[in-house]
Amino acid sequence: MKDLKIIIESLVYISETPLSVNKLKELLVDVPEKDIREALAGLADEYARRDGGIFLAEVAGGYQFRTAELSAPWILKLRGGKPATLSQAAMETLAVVAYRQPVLKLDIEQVRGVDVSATLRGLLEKNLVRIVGRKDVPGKPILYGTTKKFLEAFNLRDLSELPTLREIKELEEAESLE
Amino acid sequence: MKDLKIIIESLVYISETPLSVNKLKELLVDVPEKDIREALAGLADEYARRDGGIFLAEVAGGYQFRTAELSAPWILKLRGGKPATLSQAAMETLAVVAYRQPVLKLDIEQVRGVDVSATLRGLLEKNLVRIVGRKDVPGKPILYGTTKKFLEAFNLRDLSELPTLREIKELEEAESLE
Amino acid sequence: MDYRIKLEIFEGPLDLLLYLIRKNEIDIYDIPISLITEQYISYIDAMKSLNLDLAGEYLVLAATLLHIKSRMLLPVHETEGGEEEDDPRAELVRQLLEYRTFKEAALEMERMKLLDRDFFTRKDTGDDRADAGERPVREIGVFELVEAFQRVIAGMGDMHIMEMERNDMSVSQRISEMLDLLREKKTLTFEELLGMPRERRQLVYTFLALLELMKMRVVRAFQRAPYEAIRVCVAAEVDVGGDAQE
Repeated sequence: MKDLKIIIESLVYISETPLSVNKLKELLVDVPEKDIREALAGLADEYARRDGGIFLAEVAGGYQFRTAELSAPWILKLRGGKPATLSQAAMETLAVVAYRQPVLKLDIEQVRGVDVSATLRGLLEKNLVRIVGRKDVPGKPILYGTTKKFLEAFNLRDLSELPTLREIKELEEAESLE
Repeated sequence: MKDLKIIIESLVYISETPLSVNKLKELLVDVPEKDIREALAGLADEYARRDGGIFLAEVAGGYQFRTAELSAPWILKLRGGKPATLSQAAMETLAVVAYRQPVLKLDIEQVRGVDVSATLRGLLEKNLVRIVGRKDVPGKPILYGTTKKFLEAFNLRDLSELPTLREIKELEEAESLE
Repeated sequence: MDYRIKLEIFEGPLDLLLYLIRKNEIDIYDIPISLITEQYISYIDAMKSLNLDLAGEYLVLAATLLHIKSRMLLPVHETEGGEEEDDPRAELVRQLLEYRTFKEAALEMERMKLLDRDFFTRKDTGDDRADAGERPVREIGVFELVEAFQRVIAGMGDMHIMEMERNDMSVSQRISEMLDLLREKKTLTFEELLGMPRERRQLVYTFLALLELMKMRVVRAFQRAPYEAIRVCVAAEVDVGGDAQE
């Protein structure tokens, strides 16, 4: 069914956030999931081989068009803004949240050795980090985790795509020996 | 120059309004207009021959991607099924209800300093706020509180998971230190 | 001047310590504490002399280093099992390794493709521009709700804020739960209501919530005869209206 691929391409294009297979199933009532997945994979492949100005990427549990990397400087010029950057402090805090989630502010501070209130607030405001709940200990402290926007921003399909670090493995091994 | 076509495609894709040749000339300083026009025509032609879910169209003095006509009904469905949206006013009213429930309309108005009839009605319609009872004072004014859907929408297990003001203040105070 | 430039790049005391270890080409598992302590403290002194704001955390680590140094000077005792005592540096090493891991993770993430720096996505600017600036409910985080509440109370006096702080969330929560339950069961005994919470604190909240609801006359408590169970129900004249919204 050629139309299916066309409709899915239009829908992914128009959607502001990554469009999930589930959402597409909901919209395209009688279409089997297998056909939807095939159409998406086919489109992603087509754009990859074409190697043009836009690509279809699988991120944050859905599909989304993204621009080619080489166009970045011109897009920034068009938008008249500075590239999004995170300070090293913010990046370190985000790394601890991403790898250790759900995590307490106290835990992040123990790892980084500094107060992280301000950086944590900045990450909450950027919607890269969110409050995921409370830990069931006295005082019920807030637990933090990453958002869908975090996956979208770092081009990740899911958290398992975060780079595995040698040191993390070493730590885990050392801890299991204790 | 293959990159030119890629850059132009990315720019047209990302632009919020139809992108004019003049604007492109301004961005791509040393590129001759002829090359820009050729790249645009080439891209438009490519998408037309491809006959997929998106097309590059010349509209309103510029170029813009458009979705295929046959996708229109599904796009409407996607947009129509958008989750309810909340304005800043609605958000603030909702916040007061969440933290002060059960609360009178009068109390919310005292805190926010404006008439909240319309926003409150909107929140009731969206099933984020509900009537929990009436206060037994002359006039029996209605008391409002949040709903189960409110908890769902904000991903809370129960109301005790709402962060307290003190906790947020803690994140704020350190800001001045960095 | 040399100090100022370098000091600005440190993300905290652990970062400074890692820098010193790297600079001296020291094995992180076998840190010469005297040397490192000396260098660390001279950096701190430099920071102070430059009138840089020195976070308390730097001083805490200085104290830790001095403590480790003094413990290192004590003779090593053998425990009864013949095992050597823990190396006084062990905890610091663990902390440093952990910090280094995440510092490297941060660098790794910095190298990843990043939205609005390396790639961009389009915003839906279709026909429904009326929605611009508003967000779907499902994507709003709790934090935004708190921010909205802060905005609202920003102009209020301290007294009002205090009053709001006292409006304990757990009591509000119990009120909400209790009303749900009463709507469902129509009537409950006092004991049934109080019996639900599992812990003491919850019992207090339940009681406070009940008092609050009675004070507002949203619920009524009644007793058919002396010594009979006290029953609680949603006040009769209340037009519940909740059903329409559910």
